Amino acid sequence: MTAAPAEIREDVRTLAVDDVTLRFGGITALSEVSFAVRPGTVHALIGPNGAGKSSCFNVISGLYRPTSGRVRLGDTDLTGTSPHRLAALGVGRSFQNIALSPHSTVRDNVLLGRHALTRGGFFSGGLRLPRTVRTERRHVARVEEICAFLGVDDRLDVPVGALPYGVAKRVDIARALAVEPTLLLLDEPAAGLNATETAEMGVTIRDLRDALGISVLLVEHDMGLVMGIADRVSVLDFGRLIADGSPAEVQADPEVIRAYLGTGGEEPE
Amino acid sequence: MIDRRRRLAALAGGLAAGLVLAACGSTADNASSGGGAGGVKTDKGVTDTTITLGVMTDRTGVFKNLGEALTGGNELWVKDVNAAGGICGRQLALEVVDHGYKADTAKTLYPQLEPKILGITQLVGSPVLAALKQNLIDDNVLTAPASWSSEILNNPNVMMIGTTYDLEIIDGLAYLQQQGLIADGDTIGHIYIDGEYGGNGLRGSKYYASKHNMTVQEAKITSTDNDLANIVTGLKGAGVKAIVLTTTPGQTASAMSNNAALGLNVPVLGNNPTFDPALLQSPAAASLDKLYVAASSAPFSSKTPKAVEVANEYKATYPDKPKNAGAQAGYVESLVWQAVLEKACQNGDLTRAGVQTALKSLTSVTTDDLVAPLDYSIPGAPPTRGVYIAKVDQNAEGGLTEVAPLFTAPDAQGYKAPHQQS
Amino acid sequence: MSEVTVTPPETEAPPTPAPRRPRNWLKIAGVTLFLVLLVLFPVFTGTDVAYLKAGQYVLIGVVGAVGLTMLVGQAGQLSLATPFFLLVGAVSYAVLAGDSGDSGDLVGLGLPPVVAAVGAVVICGLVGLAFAPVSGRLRGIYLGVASLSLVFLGLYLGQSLDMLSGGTSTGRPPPTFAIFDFRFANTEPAPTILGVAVQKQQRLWYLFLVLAIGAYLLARGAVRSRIGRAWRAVRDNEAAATAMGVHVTRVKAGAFTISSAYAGLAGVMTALWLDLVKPDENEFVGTYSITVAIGYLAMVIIGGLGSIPGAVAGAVLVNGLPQLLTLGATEFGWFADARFGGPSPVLISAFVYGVAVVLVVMFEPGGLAAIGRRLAHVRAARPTRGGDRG
Amino acid sequence: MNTFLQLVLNGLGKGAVYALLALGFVVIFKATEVVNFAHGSLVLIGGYMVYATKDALGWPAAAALGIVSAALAALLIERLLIAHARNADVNSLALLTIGVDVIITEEIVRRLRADIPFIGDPYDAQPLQAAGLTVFRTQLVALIVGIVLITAFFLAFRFSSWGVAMRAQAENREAAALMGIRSSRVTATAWLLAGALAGVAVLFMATQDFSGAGLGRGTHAIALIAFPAAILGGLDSTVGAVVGGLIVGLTEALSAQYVSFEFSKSAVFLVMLLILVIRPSGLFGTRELSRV
Repeated sequence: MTAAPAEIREDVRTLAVDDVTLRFGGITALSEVSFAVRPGTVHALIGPNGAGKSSCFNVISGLYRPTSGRVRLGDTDLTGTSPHRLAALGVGRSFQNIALSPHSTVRDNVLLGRHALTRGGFFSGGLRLPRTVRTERRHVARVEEICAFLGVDDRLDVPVGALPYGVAKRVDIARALAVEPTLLLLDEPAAGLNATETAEMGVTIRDLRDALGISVLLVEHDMGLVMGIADRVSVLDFGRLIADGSPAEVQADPEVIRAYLGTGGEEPE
Repeated sequence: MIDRRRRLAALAGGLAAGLVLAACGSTADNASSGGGAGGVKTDKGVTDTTITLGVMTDRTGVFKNLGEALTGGNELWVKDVNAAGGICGRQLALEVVDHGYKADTAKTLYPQLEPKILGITQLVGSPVLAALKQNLIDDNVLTAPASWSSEILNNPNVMMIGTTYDLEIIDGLAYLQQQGLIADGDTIGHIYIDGEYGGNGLRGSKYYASKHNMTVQEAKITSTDNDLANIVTGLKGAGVKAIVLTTTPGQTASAMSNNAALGLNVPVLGNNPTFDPALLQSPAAASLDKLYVAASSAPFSSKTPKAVEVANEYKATYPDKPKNAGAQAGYVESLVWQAVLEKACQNGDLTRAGVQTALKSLTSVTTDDLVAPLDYSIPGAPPTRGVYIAKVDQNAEGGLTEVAPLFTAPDAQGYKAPHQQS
Repeated sequence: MSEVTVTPPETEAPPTPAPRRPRNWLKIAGVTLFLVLLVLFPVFTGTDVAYLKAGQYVLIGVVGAVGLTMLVGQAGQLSLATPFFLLVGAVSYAVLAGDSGDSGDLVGLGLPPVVAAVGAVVICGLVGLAFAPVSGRLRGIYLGVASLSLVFLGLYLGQSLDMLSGGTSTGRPPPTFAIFDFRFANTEPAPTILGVAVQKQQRLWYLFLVLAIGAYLLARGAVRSRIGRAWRAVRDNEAAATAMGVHVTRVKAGAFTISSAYAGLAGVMTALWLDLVKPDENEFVGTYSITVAIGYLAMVIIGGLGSIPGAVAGAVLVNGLPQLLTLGATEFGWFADARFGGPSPVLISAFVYGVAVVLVVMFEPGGLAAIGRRLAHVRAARPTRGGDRG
Repeated sequence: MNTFLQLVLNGLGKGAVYALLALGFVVIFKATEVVNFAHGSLVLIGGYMVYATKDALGWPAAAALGIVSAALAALLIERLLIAHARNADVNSLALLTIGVDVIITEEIVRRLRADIPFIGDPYDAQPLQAAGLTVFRTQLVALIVGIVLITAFFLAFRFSSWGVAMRAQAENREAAALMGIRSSRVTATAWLLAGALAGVAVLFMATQDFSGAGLGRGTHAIALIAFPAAILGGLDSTVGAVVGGLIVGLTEALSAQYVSFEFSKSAVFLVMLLILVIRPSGLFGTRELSRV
C-alpha cells in the first residue's frame, strides 16, 4: 500500500498547508487546518459533505485567499500568489465537473496545459514564424505522449464534447499533466465514473505517480479508490482536520467513523 | 448586349465563382467624343439625339417624400421640354437611381451612373453629397443638389438653385422684426440638426443676432431626435422671444407642440425643409399657427402663376405622390439646367467643361419667379438672396400661404457666405 | 519549468510530431484558383468600377468581421462596438496623415499615409485596451450592451470634436493613400493589367485585397496557436484557464485590443473607400451606426462564431448582398416598385441576413463555416463551434 | 427652479414608459435568461395594428387589438423559434432575437411606407398646465397605467401560481422541472406578457408628447434606450426595471439641459456603464448573465 515511487525527484517539493483558517462573513469554512503532502506521495483529502474539502482545495489552488495561515510549496509561499501563476510553479489541477472546451479537440484542450511552458502572443502565433511552428511541434509531440499515457491518444482530433464522460475525465487529467506539474491536484477524479472506470482511474493515478515521481493531492468521495491508492489520508469535518495518517490508521480512527456515521454521509465501501 | 451580360455575370461573380465566364466580354473604353449633330462638341451623357441627366434621389429612405416630389418635378420638366422639341435638337432623358439616403450605397452607384450622364439635376442628401464631393470634382460633373447650404459652395461643380439656408434665416428673422415680433437685444432660440443643413441655418441666425445685438440660445440635435420637450423647456427658462428651427418636419411638430404645451407661445421661424404638409394631420396641428417659413422656392400653394401651373400638372400626373414644395423645387432645378444647356448649345459646347463655362456666364437666370433671378458669376456666392415667406394655413393646399413673396432683407445683402470669393 | 521526459510505461512509440495531414491537392488548387480570380477581378469588371467598389466594400467587411469573430467567437466577449472603432480608425488616419484643411481649423499632423494608417490601427488597439476595465468585468449580453455605449459616445465625440472629425456638416477628406511615391489615385499614364488600366479604384482593390488576406492569415495563425487556445479557454471556463496558467484579465484585454485594432484598420479602409471621414448625423443610419454594429455581429454569427473563413463568408453576404442588389436594381431594373412599398435592396438584404441569423442559431450553430466543412467532407465528426481549427 | 421642476416632470413621465419597456425585458429574462433584442419589433407590431385598425374599429378596440397582437407575436417567436432551438445557449438565443428583430422591423417600416402615424388619440397633445408647470397628459396616463401594471406584476410574481413557478424556474431550472413545474408554460406565459407590455408601451411611445414622432424606425429605437434601463436596474429585477426606467428618464432630461442635449443619450449609456463597472449585475440584479 505504501510503495514508494521509483525515484524521488529533487524538484518535487513538499506542499505544506500551515494553520489555514478561512472565513466567509460569519461562517468558518476552515479552522486551523495543517497537513503536508510529501514529495512523491498520493495524498487524499476526504470528509463528509460540507466538511470543507473543496474550500481547502480552492485555498491551495489560489482561488480563495485564507483568512490566516499559509500554503507553501517547498520554499515558495503560494498564499499571496495569483492563481494563474501556480501552473508555472508546477501545480497542475483537474476539475470535478470536467472544465474542458467542448468544441475543441482533445489535442487542443491538452495543449492548453502547455500555456505556462510556452511564450508567444498574437503576432508570433499569427505569423507562424518557423521558430513558433517548431516549438509548437515539440509541444504537440509531448502532449500526444501524455495522451497516450492516459489512453486517449486515439481520439486526439475528436472534439471533447463528443467523448464519453469517462474519457473526457481522462483528458482533463491529461491537461493537468501537460503543465508538467510536480504537484497534481485532482478534484474528485472518480466522480461520475462507473466501477470499472473508477478502478482504471486508480491504476492510472498510481501509474503516473510512479512514472513521473510527482506528488498527487486528491479530493475524493469514493472510499474504495482512496483507500486503494493513497499513501496518506487527511480527514476534514466541519472545517477541522480530525485525522491525518495512513489509510489504515485513518480507517481505524474513532472520530473519523463518528464523523461519517454521524452525518449519514458516504460510508467507506 | 454583351456588355450587359458581362455585367450580370460580374454581379454573380461577386458572390461566388463564375467570373471566368465573364471574362469573354471586352473591356474597351466605349466613351465616344468629338463633333456631334449640328457641330456641337460633346463628351459624356450626350449623343446626337439625347441629353441624359442623372438623378440621385431617396425613394426608400428617410427623405423619400421629398425625393419623390423632387423627382416628379424633374420628370415634369423633361416632359415639358421634350414636348416643346427638346434642347439643342436633342431629347432629354433622366437616369434615376435610389440610394435610400445611404452614403455607402451612393458611393457604389455613382461610378455606374457617371459614364451615362452629362450632369446631375437632383442629388438628395448631405451625407451623400459629402461622400461624392471628390468624385464630382474629379469627373467634372455639374450637380444641382437638393441641399441649400452655402457650405457646399466651395465645390465648383455645385450649381445652387435659389437662396441658401443661412440667407433664408437672415431674411426670415428680418421679416419677424419688421412685423414687430422680435426686437434688438432679444434672446432667440435656435434648434438645429448638426450637419450641413442645420449648421448653415445657425450661421444665419448668428449673423443676424450680431447685427441686432441679440443672443442666440443654441440647441444642437441629430436628425432622429424627435422629442424636443427638454430643449423647449430649457429655451423657456432662457426667456427666448422667438425660436428658429433648421430641423426635420417631425422635429418642427415637436417644437411647435411643446411651444404651446409649455406655455411659451413665441413665434417660430423655419425654412423649407422644416415643414411638410403632413404635419397638418398630426396631433401638433393645432399648435402650428405660430410657424413662419422662409424658403427659397415658392410653397406648393403659391399664387405665382408658374408655381400654380406646376402644381396642377403635378397633381394631374402623379395623383398619388406626396404634395410638397419638392415638386416646384425639382422643376426649378431642371429649369436652371435648361438655361445652362441652352447657353452651352449656343456656345457649341455640350461637354462637361462646356456646361461649366456656360453656367459661369449666366448672370440672371429667371425661372418664371419660382425662385428669385439667379446670378452664377461670383464663385462661392449664393446665386440669389431673396426668399418667400409663408405662414401655416390649414386651408391652403400644401399647408402654407405666402405672406411675403420674394422678400430680401438689407442684412442679407451685406452677408458674406463662407466660401464667397468677393 | 522542467520538461521531464520520462517515457510513460506501455508506450514504446517514440515521440512523433503531429501527424501531417496529406496534402489536399484539390483544396490547394481551389484556393489558388480563388486567389487568381480575386487578383483578376479588376480585369473582369473593366471600366465598370461600380462592381469594384462593391468588392472593396466586402473586403472592408472581411477585415472587421475577422477581428470581431476572434473577440466574440474565440474569446467569448460579445461586442457591438465595431462602428465606434471604425470611426476612431477613420478619424485617426485623417488626423495623422491630414493637413489643417482649407480654413485651418482642423488638426492634421501630415505624417506619411503608411505611418498614419499603422498609427490609426495602434490607436484603436489602445482605445480598445482602455475599455478593458469594462470588458474584463462584464460578460455576455451585459458586455454587449455596455459596448453599445461606445457607439453613442462615438457619435457624440464625432459631433463635438470637429477639429478632429471635420464635423457632421462636411467631414474632412482623408489624404490619398500612398506607399512611398506610389499614390492610390488616378495617374497618367497608368500601368495596365491585361489591357485594363490600374487606376485609383483598381489600386485600392489590390491594397484592400492585400490587407484582407494579411488580416485573414494573421488571425488564422493566431487562432491555431497558443493565444487562440487561451482565448477559447477563457471563453469556456475561466477557472480552468486560470489553473492552466492563463492570465484571464490580460487575455481578455488583449482580445479586445486586437479586435479593436482590426476594426480600426477596417475604419481606415472605410475612409479611403468613401474618400471621406465624416461622423454620422444620427446613431441609427449611417457609416458608424447601430445598424452597422448589428451587421457585423450578423456576419460573425452567420459565418459561425469564431470561424475565420466563416467571417469572410458572413462579410460577403452582409456587406456584399445589398451592394450587388443595388447595382442590379439600376442595371436590370430590379425592385422597380420599391418606392411603392415593394421590396428594396436594403429590405431584401436585411431579410436575408435576419433569416440567416435565425436559421444558423436554430439549426447550425457552426454557421456557414460548418456547412462548408461538411460539404467539403473535410471532417467527419460534427464540430459545433467553428474556428477551433481556424 | 421652474425649469428644473419641469425637467424632473418630463423625466419622470418618460421614465414611466421606459420602465414598462424595461419590464418587458425583465419578465423574459427572469423566466428564461434570454435577453430579448426583438422587444423593439414587438413594439412596432403592436403600434402597427393600432394604426391599421383604428379608423375602422375606433381607438379603444384597436388599442386592445394592438396589445393582443404584440402578445401573440411574442408567443409565436417563442413557440416557433426559441422553443425549437433547444441546443442553443441563452446567449445564442439572444442573437437569434436580433435576427428576428431585423426582419420584423424592416417589414413593418416597409408597410408604413411614408406614414409616421401617431396613435395616442385620446390623450396626445392635450397638456395640463398648472402653476407654471406643464404635465403632458400622455405621460400622466402612462404613469397611471404603469403603476397599475407594475403593481399587478409584483402581486403576480409573489402570489400567483405562475409567479411562484417562474421564480422557481428563475432559481433553478432543473429543480423546477423535477418538481413538475411545466417549464414551457412558464416560458410561454413570460413571452406573452412581455409582448403585451410592449403593446401597451407603444400606445404612449408613438405620440407627440412622448417621442415627438409617430410610429416608425424611431419608435423601435426607443426600445434601445430602454435597454440601459433594464440593464442598469438588473436584468432579473422587477424593482430594477422601474428604478432603471426612472433613472434613464431623469438622466436624459437633466443632462439635456445642464450638460448638452446631444450628450443626453450618451449620458444614459455612461450612467449605465458606471453602474455596471461598480455592480456588474446592475443595481438590483442578483446574477451575472453567464455563469462560470
